[in-house]
Amino acid sequence: MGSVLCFSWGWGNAFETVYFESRNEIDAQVIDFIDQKGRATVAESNVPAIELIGVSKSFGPVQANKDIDLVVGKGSIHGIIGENGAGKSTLMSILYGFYHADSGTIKIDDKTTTIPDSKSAIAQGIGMVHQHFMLVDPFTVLENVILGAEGGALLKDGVANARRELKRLADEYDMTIDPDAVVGELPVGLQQRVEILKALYRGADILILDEPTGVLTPSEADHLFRILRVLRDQGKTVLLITHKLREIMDVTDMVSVMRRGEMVASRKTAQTSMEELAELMVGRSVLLEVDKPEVEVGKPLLKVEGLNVRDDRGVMRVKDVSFEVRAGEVLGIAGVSGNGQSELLAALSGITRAESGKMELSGETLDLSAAHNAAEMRTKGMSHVPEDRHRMGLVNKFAEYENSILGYHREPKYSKGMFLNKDAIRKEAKERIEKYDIRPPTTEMTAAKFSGGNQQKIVLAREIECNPDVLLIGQPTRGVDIGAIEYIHNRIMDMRAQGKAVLLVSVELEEIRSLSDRIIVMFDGNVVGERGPEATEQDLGLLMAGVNQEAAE
Amino acid sequence: MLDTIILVLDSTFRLSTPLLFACLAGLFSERSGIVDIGLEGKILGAAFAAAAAAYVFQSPWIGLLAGIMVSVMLALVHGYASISQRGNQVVSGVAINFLAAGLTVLLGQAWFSQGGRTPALSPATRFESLTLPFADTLANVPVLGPIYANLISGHNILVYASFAAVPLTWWIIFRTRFGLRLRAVGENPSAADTAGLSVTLLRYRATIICGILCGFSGAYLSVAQGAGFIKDMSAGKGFIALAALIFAKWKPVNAMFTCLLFGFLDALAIRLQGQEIPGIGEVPVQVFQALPYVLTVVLLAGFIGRAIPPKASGIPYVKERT
Amino acid sequence: MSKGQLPRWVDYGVLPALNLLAAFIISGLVVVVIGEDPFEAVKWLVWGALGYGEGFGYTLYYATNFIFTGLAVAVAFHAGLFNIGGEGQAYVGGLGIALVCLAMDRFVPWWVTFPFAIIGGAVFGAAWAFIPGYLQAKRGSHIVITTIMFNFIASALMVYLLSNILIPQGTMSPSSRNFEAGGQLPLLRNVFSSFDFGQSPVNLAFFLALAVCVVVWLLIWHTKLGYEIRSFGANPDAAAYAGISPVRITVVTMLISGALAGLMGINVVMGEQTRLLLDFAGGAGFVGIAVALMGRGHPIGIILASMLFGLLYQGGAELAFEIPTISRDMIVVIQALVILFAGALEHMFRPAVVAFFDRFSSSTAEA
Amino acid sequence: ETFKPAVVYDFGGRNDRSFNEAAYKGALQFEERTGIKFRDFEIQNPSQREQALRNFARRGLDPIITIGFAQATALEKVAKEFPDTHFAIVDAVVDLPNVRSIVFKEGEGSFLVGLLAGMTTETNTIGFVGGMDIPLIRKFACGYKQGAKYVKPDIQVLENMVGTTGAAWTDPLKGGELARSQFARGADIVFHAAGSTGTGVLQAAADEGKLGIGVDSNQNHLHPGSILTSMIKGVDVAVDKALTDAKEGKWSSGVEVLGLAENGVSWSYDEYNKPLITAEMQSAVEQAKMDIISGKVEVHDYMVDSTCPF
Ligand SMILES: Nc1ncnc2c1ncn2[C@@H]1O[C@H](COP(=O)(O)OP(=O)(O)OP(=O)(O)O)[C@@H](O)[C@H]1O
Ligand SMILES: Nc1ncnc2c1ncn2[C@@H]1O[C@H](COP(=O)(O)OP(=O)(O)OP(=O)(O)O)[C@@H](O)[C@H]1O
Ligand SMILES: [Mg+2]
Ligand SMILES: [Mg+2]
Repeated sequence: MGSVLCFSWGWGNAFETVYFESRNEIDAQVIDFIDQKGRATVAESNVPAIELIGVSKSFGPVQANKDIDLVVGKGSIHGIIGENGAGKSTLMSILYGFYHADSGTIKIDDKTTTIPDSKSAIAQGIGMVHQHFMLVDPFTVLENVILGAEGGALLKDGVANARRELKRLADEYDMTIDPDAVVGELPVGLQQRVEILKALYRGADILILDEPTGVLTPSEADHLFRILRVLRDQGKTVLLITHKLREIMDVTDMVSVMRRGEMVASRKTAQTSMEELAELMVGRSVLLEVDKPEVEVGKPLLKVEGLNVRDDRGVMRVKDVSFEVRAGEVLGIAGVSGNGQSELLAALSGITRAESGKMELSGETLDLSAAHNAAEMRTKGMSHVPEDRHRMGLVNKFAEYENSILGYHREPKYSKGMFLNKDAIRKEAKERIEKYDIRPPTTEMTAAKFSGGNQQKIVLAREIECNPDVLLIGQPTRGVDIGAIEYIHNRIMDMRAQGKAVLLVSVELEEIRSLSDRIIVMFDGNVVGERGPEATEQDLGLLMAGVNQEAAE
Repeated sequence: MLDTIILVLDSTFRLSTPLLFACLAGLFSERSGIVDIGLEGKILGAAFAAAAAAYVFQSPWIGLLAGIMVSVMLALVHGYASISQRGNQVVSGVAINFLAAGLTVLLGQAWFSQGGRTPALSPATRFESLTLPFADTLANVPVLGPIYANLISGHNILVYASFAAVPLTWWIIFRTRFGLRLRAVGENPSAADTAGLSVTLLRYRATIICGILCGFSGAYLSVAQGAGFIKDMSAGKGFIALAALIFAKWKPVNAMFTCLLFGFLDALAIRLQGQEIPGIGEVPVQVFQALPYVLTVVLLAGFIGRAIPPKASGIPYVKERT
Repeated sequence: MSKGQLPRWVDYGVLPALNLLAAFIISGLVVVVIGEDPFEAVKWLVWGALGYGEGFGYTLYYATNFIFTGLAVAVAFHAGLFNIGGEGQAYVGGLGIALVCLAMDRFVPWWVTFPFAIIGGAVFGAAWAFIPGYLQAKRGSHIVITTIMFNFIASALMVYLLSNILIPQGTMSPSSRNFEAGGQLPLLRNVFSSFDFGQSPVNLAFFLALAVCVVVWLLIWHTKLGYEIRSFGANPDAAAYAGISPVRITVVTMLISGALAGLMGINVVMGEQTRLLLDFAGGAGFVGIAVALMGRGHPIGIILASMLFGLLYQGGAELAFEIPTISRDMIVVIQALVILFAGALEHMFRPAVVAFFDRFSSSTAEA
Repeated sequence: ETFKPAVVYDFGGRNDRSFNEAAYKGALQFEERTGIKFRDFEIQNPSQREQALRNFARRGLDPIITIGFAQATALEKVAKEFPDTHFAIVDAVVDLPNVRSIVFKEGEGSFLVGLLAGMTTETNTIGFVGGMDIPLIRKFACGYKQGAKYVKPDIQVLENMVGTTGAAWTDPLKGGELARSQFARGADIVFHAAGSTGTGVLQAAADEGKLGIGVDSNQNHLHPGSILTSMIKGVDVAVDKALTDAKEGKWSSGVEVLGLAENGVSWSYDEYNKPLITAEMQSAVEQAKMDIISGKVEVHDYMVDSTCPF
């Protein structure tokens, strides 16, 4: 199999041709019929709810979907998996009329159709819960639900109807929610509920859920799956996108795998395994084992005490959090995203001011409720790989070499008086490009044009090469392909081996468990428990859901 | 004393009216996510068209109609630039302001040869003051009489229209389907889009309403309050209306009170100018002339702090980042 | 070249040229509506601006104003700030320059006054931009609104000062007294007597403007401060992450922007009029917005765009002179259309040009 | 024979219905009478003043009449460059051998209309609305006050200015509001010296059933019955005369001060305001005029000491 080639950066045409040959032979095992063009049909689903044929879509230079074929049986739950950026959301958005395919055919209930806009999708019985919620924050639940389906020029009658209908739906699917609550003030779990209700309110027969569980605790996810099963049993069709193979095995009937914009395989869930799916997803057999040697743990380099952080809206997001990270140690912070991890990192790194709290950094005690800025923290030996490199870690308009000094631009080695020493900066950027294998190896291209993995490497190189004592690192492998993940994990282990203190925030339990020496779990701003790396996923999952077993016992 | 108050308030109404129309115009536009600093230009264009048409057709109503048409046309230019072409909305607004300032005078000169002015309008071709029923009979009733006769009665129809537009706007924005959708596209256009709504169409509709209201504002200046068009006669009202909109936090009833406040400041400045102020003495007139602007800054800075605009305002809606 | 991308020379050359062309075609239509011959109009416009030494001198003179205000707007743009207050800042900056000249002109030669006048203009202009900048940074008052308000306030302030304080006894015109030789910048026609600048007022401020362009270029692209300004403008979150204080950058950038606008007075007050007078900024602050946009925030672009607007101003005056039915307001219209097409509608022709280049490049690839 | 006259207007332009327009009218009168065409130009920004003058001079236009005090500095430069060209300036003094400076005693004319207002008022309160707050306008105001107090020493004169930018001359709405405010404060007659803005003042007077007083040109016809009189400033006459003098070879340079005596300023009396002016008023105003001309009454000139003692 041409698996090696898929790590080659960039314009992977060679990879496609090589891989394509091998694809059919895998597929042949499960797919009953393959036509001349390699299109597959699944026999049992005689009446497919959805059929996509040869759908392609590109965004400027990025081909998000390439000649996609997909068949979704009526009354089934169909999973779609694939790495970040594989094109799953794009494909679903095409199905929902949000984007227009550049080419290809869509069939709904065996009839060729076009979906020019979301309105038409809704009319054809498609509902979608988007990865990034499509809710109007200042609106109430009710207003969000009826938006676009108000049932009359005046709101009054529609609202009364909707209120009734909502209550019915809530009862039927066990999804209670206050219809007059302002959506922006609801927790994410409930916001998602609103999204689902929106789709059901419009009478969707086909429900698309794009990574619905990313923001849910395991028990909330279970509840969601129960609902999905009820829907399926009522004859509705569900398309479920997720990264979590376990969920796929749990709830779906069929699963399709996407990689790099292509649909590489479809399987009956019952006839496949997690191992096979993982392999299909990344194009080679995966062994996400990180080599974690014994390292002698030294004195605490970072100590946080009684940290409280309030957000712009005045909501307390971090509540009385205390911990320490020692030299040669990786402390993992697990938790469903949105439970205060981002605010914690922002406060520690000096980006936002805390309500109260102290931090001891390399022996110096800082009052975090006093004004600090990120530059100051850096001079004290703390560096920070932010969770969201697009929003924070990089200035997309800047060239690579300019990004390579972001936050360190005031360091003497980069300046000549008030001027930047561009020669020195470029020289160092060049060295790092080589060391971190950043591709393409140019200092002059703007950050926007590097792919996700390479962007992350630019940030990592910058934050690691300044030789900090303490490294804060948030979601280090989000949106990053498997080769880069390995590389990044190794770098983190190197830091640990060098006796640095690493604070790792990730929503990927796998990642946390394989890298950390200790794990603390955050829920609703609180640290709800501490575990060793050997803790089971179930154990951590419960903590993440806010169930503190120790307390319960 | 009561008389003085009534007179200042009376003047307040007259001065608030064009602001109120423009402010509501901006409200529709910005609620839908389109920032409009071209209000000024639209008012000016409308004032010119209204005066020209009122003169040519000898009818204020035709004038009003022409004013609305021209204002809507300018609004559509802004809409095309900022909705269809996803251009910078502030820049487009600046361009509209220049365009109106230049074209009105240029065409005015070409058509009427009076240095860009339109010929003066006779009373019959203007909106004249209406005397409400019983105003004269009730005038002698103490306190309420003068208030009714002098303050409430005796304005032209556009003044009443502007105040009537406030509850209407409120009702449209908060009680109709269109209003709900409008607010949605201003806050989160993607949400509206995925709900099956056309962001483009909604925003165009908001822009057109904005144009219509600016048309009223302009027509008021040239065929109701004034009697003909004079170059640059909008004199910054569009900008003040924008400031009022921010101050009103994009809410119609607030907008009315803010415009009344700005009108009142203006009226007060006019009233106090050239008079000894107790304890201070005579203040240079320039102080009064700058007063509304200074107060705007002070109010923006001190009282409302960070006013949070509709989240998507000023940002072109781009679905596919190609 | 990947699909959908354009070469730099198209992006920075062809597209702006197309936008300009569109603006001029519409302007031509306006000329037709007025009942004049647009080609005749263009002829006078170009001849008036470039056809003879004096006209060219005036073009340079106006361009000098626009370079200053254009840079002012551009610097603020780089920090993501929309400074519409260039007009007021230039006006108040002129006051600073005038005060320096009035204080020094009788005692020292111009080249002693000059640096102080530069400081005076910069400081006063900066001061006028400081409050809006500070309020934006600290209180979130929208800078577009506050700078507009400050234009009006500047106007009131200056009328008061000019007609009550600075006006010499017994004169009519609200302006300061004329500066003596020590407050007058040399005119280029006297400096370069070999070149015929006619009687045009283009003066040493032109070179100051060019020098300031270099300074701004260095500042924005080669200093740490410039780096911070650009970071903040391009991505405020990343700037905060990098420890760049938004308050500091907003205020500092507005100070620089105001100072640049303030320097415009050097050209008018110290160079041409040799006195402070009412409304001397004459809308240059607003033209600066167009100039900055067209010049894409880069000093070279700003110089070119300033020349274009200088040409419009001078050629337009000449045009109004030759064809009286085309009044001065025509220039305002052209200006508006240039701003509209080059600014707000800048991407209008892009899809067509991209399609053209794609077809072009694919056909060459096949060949 | 090439007699090619030119006129350069100031801001406000040819059709400001007031000052510049009066100059335009004067030139038109000359054109109609003699058939000689004239060129003219409207200033757009300060730098063009010099440029326009020079442009005309270079093309051999002569004489060149410049309107407005703001042109003085430019004229001073250009007149030196073209010593053989004849220039005239209205409202300012430029002391050069080839320049005729035409200035008016606005104070005297304003005195007369002030006097009329003083005699007419029933509320013992009258008003003044100026355009921009500049010395020239204060000169109008001062004469007006003096005239009013001359007949009614205890009269109250309200005084307002419209604005701080050039827009102050073109903001009839604000002018109207100011007038209304003065009416509200008890004034029943308002005199404006505010260019186009003044149309709003007169409109407000007409709308409110009060009286307005026009300025510069005879504005009585704008609202018959509502305009008490107009303070006429003979810019048209002066321009016509300058052109005629040049044409007939009678050009004289130097300062030409036009007051009541020279008929440079006056008050208007025509069919439109006949009903408003009583015989008593007419005789009083004519008497005052004679007294001023004879020097018996001295009208204070604001420009002399920048103060108004009234
Ligand atoms: N906006 C853009 N303009 C130009 N080139 C781009 C742009 N976005 C991506 N590219 C290039 O297209 C290629 C594919 O980008 P994409 O983000 O899909 O990479 P990827 O497959 O996720 O790579 P990685 O393995 O690093 O994650 C990259 O080489 C990148 O340099
Ligand atoms: N609106 C857009 N404009 C430009 N490029 C886009 C847009 N949306 C997606 N892309 C690009 O298309 C590719 C596929 O993105 P898509 O969001 O479909 O991936 P995904 O499989 O859903 O990933 P994830 O697991 O992270 O949700 C990526 O390279 C992405 O950068
Ligand atoms: Mg996705
Ligand atoms: Mg990627």
